[in-house]
Amino acid sequence: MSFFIAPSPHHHQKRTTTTIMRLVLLAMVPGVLAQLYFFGWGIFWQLIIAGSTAVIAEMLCLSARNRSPVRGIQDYSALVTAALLAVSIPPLAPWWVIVIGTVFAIVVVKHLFGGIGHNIFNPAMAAYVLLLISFPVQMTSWLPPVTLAGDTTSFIESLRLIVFQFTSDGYSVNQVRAVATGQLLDAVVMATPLDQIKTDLAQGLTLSESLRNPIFGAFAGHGWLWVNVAYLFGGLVLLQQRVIQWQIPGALLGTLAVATIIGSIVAPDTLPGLNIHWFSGGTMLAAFFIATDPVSAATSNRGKLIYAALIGLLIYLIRSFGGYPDAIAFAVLLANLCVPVIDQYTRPQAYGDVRGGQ
Amino acid sequence: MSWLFGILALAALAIIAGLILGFAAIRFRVESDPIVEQIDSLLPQTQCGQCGYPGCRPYAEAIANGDELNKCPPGGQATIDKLADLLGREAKPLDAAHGEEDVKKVAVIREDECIGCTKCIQACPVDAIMGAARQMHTVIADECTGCDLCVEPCPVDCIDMVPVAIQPERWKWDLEQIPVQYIDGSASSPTTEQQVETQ
Amino acid sequence: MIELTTTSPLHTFPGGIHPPERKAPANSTPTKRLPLADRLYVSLRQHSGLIAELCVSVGDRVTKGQPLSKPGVDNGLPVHAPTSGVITAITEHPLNHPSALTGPTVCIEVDHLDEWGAREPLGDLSTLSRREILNYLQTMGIAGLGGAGFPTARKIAGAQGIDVLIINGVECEPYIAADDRLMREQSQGILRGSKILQELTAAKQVVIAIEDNKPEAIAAMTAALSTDNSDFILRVIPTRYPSGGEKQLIQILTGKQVPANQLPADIGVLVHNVGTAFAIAKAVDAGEPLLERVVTVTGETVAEPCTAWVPIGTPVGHVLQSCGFKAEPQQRVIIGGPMMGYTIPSLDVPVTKTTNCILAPSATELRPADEEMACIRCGACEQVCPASLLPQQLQWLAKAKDYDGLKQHHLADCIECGACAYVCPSEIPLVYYYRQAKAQIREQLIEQQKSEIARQRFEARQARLEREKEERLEKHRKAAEARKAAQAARAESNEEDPVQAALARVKARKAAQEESANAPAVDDKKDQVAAAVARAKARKAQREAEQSSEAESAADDKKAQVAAAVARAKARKAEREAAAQQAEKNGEDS
Amino acid sequence: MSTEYQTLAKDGLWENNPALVQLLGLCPLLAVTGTVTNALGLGIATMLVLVGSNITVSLVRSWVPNEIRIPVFVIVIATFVTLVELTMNAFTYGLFMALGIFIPLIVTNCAIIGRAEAYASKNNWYHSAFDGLMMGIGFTLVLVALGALREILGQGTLFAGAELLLGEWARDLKIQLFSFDYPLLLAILPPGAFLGMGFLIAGKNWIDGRRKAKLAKAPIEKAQRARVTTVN
Repeated sequence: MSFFIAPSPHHHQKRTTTTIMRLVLLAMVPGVLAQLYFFGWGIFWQLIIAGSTAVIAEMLCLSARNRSPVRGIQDYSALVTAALLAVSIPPLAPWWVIVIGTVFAIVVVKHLFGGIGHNIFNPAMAAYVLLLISFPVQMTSWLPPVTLAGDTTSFIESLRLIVFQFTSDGYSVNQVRAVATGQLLDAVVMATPLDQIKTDLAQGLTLSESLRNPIFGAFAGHGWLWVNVAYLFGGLVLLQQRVIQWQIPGALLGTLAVATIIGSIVAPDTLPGLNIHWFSGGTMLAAFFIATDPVSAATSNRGKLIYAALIGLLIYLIRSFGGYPDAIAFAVLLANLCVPVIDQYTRPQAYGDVRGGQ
Repeated sequence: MSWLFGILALAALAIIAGLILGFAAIRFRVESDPIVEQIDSLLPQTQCGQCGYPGCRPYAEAIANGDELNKCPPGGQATIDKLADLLGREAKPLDAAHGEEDVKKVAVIREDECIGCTKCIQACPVDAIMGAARQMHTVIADECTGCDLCVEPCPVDCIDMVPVAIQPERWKWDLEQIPVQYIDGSASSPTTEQQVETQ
Repeated sequence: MIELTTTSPLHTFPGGIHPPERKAPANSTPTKRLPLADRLYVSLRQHSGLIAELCVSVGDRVTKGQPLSKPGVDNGLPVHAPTSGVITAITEHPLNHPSALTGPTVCIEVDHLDEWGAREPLGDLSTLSRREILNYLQTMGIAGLGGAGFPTARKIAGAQGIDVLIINGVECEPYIAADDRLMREQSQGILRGSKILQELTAAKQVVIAIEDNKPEAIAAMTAALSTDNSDFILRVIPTRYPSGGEKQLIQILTGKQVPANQLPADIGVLVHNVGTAFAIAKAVDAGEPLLERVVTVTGETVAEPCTAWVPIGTPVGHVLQSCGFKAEPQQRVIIGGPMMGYTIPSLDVPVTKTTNCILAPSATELRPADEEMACIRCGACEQVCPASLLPQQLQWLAKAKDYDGLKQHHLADCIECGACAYVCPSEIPLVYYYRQAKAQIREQLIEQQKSEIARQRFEARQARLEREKEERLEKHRKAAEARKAAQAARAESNEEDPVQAALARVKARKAAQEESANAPAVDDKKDQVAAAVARAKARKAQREAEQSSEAESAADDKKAQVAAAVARAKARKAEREAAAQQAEKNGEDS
Repeated sequence: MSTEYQTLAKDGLWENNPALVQLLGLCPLLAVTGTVTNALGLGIATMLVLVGSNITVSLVRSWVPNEIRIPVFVIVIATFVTLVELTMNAFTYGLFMALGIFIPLIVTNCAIIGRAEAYASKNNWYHSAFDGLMMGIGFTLVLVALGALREILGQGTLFAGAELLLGEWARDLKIQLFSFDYPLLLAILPPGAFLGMGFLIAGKNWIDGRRKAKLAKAPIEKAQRARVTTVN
């Protein structure tokens, strides 16, 4: 028996990194369920593939870096990255898409920069960008939501589509899409709401004409509305649990709202309204789950406000004037780049600092 | 003829640019800082001569003239890094030819053996040894730089270099160094076993 | 000018945490007196400043209250015998310090008579000067009992133009209940001490600050206050850690910050602990030096948690044993609270003037930190830092040993409260890194100062050597000139100019006189030295003759050795000179 | 080969490689390494300019005043770039079109002015020529390696379009390693160049680290210590 020497403090709050990451995963459940309901079982398989790839990649990286692989994965951060990536890509994207993305996220974006805590970019979003620019076709092949298609691919069929890219009947993803949409729309290719607006506007249609497309329900896009509401709910739980602070989602959604309102006043014919911006695409996921990733976000409260406002603004600008319909990933990465500068200029004034005049 | 114009135009351009640059080089010449002073202030001032120069200042001058930075064992890697930073040179590891980085030491004279020859007094570069001919000498511990230059001249080898004792005020919060004590009290011996929670 | 009233708004400081308080078992019983230990270890190093000079020796019998050391220079405080007994040793003993290093300690064998020596209360303060009272407090060994044990007299002496004197009864750290009990039981004494402090500092107002989780203490102090004291006010502040920190308390009460590198006194505020105030009252009114203090003994491995009056120098082990301590494997014994206290590796360390709590928690009660994980930049530390620092940034810098960066990020303003490490989800021992970095920065500063002194001394020496050389040359030159002049004079004396000849003669005489004036003096001195050496030799010879032949031969040996050593040295010197010449030549060549 | 040449070769090809160690000339390096052919073309062009400018700078170094040396070097380099550009326009027109602006931009390649300043302006012409050649080869090798990496990942081919550089016969040089249904566009795009470059540098550092670890410790020779004080 010997005395135990330890540095102070000798008391610690119970919430560890592991707890936090687990809470984040739990808070994603409503959103995932909504996606499952509207877009079929694909999301389930994507989560499984991404999760297992992430764990394997993480363990390999950790042992290559002479760190304990078991302890390393216990913080669940790899799983969070995998989950964020899996819910961002089209549910029936081929398996190698998610595998490449996850491996890139874990190996290149996370571990080559020094492992957890050192990555300057959000791994999931960096991987998403990689996939988007490398495989534009696969990454934009979203199925119509169940409320329009009337049916989704089954549990096994979606696995077959992901693994072999064909159903047991020999249909490819595109054919499935065509069949699903054809029932309603005479084989008009179904895109995401934001994609639809972008395409329509490029073809010279006005916004109100575009919004007549059946994918837009009463308020926002079919299905997408509820997915976003579910993520919003999960995010509020995280807020309530104090896993995240209000600054990032607040500033992000606030800036997006302000920009949208100004835009709709200036050019109501071409710039969509707040309902579309908030409840289509991945806005809520970004606001509560992606931008709040502590590692790549600014740290001070003021810094968080600026960082999230920057994301909100960039999302709006890229969606409205850029080449990509949903701009979350690019906006987040660009804001990640600005974090060191933001941190530098939002340093709180230290107690008794001379600048803090009397 | 057009090639001639081309050459002439370029030549004129070159002459004008050259004149501007030449003028700027003279007009905006930056007076170099007293770099030796800056280097000297980074050196540990032990005046030990291990670098091969008689004192820190001569070494500072030598560095300013292009000598290697890594010849100062008392300063150690920290000094090398700072010098490299100051001079924009590459920080190399300490040159082992000049000695190893060692713990801080201080000279202590075994006073009963001292014969009062004053040789160490003359050897001390910072006048940190008190005494007179045929009187016992002693080291002013606070002023001693630990250069050990006094050790060699002593005819009776009565000078020891002892590590500086750690004072609680200058303790460096190294919990690893605290020896383990057992709770039953009887066996309270410092062992090599370290039960330390630091990480 | 700060003016506070009982209704002036309370301010707040950024950050702060709410750790579980757990003051309950220890603060619910009256302060005890534990049986005296058989041996007390009064370490001389209890305060900042130089070690005071001893004024007792081994074997002396000391009475209770007798000073063991003198008030030192630099306002060093003396320590006193906490009870009567015999000094059995003055040795190195483990210090009550996180380093567990040893320090000079007076060991007293207690005779259990607890016999007081002469006590001389100060009497009527109005007849005494401020200087006299402060000197008295110094000889009574009064130190700040709240934190670092800074000499109280010095703190008061350095403070001018004080508007507000804050009596700190906040005690924000979990577990600790020493000040709480003291306020409940000795409210009059605390007030009396505060009054003395007010007179000494000429403070216009006295504010007693207590956290709202100590209703009984608040009630006791309010009751005591109601008797008189119009310029005394009591402020109840919300419970939050670390409200009790000096700078944070000032911010809460006045809304002002103490500028970096300045003292609270510079903004007209002085903070003293309630314990200090009580000790002052006891010293002034009863003539009792600071001999004992209230210590909280608590933790789940202690059967009877309590607060107790413990004489300074009592081994921690004795205190714990008296309260029914049962150690578990990997037991932690913490001096101070769970947030800022330090663990000790042995129970031999004595209680000092600053020991306000001995905490022996079980492993389930205060879970030891898990292994450190990577920082995820979550910023939780930043949210709780009461000094508005960037703890995680400091951590990166500390790990990178970027001391300049740490200074730029105001590491010096860190009060080591541990709030950042408490909330850190990765369980990084942040404060530990800061302390190490602070120690390194301090060390660098000391080294820098030392090297500056060394440089000056080296340059002074070089200049002196140069000067001496020049003087020698000058002397030689003058002597040569004088000789020449004399010669010339002699040569010219055959010629007609008698005036010049006379002048030359005079000059020559003068020169000769000068020379002779110098020479005999030197000779005299030399003679004296030689005589002294001869005497010493004679004495030595006599002594040696008295000793046995063996010793004689040994002495001869020694002489021979010295001779040999000198010969060796000469040979070495010759060799070195040759080498040096060679080196010089090489240097010139290159 | 004397040691000077050995040192130059080692520096240029590995120890002080302009692309991997000095990180010079990254702009063309990242921009044109989509295929091996482009990379090789630009590499050879750069190498030619490097050799030519090094020789010229070395020859004129004693007549160039220190204050205006940089513009003089730039003019020399620009001359050689123009020569190379016109040559490529004449003989490898396809490649000339493919490389586009990056040929004239060789002027601004820091590797070239860097060598002129750091080496050629202080050494004789034949050493400078060799230095230019080795640096040029080192740069070309990195270009080709990166080009190969990106071409394989992005298209599954090697030496596609070699005819642009080498003439019609080289059309057969194209090797189809494998074909993708969906090529990794990233490798062809600029981010792929950055990533590939990062991996190449990492690989070099890794090899260096291993070599250093293997290196036996040289015995320490004690240096002469100076006596600060004289002992009488």
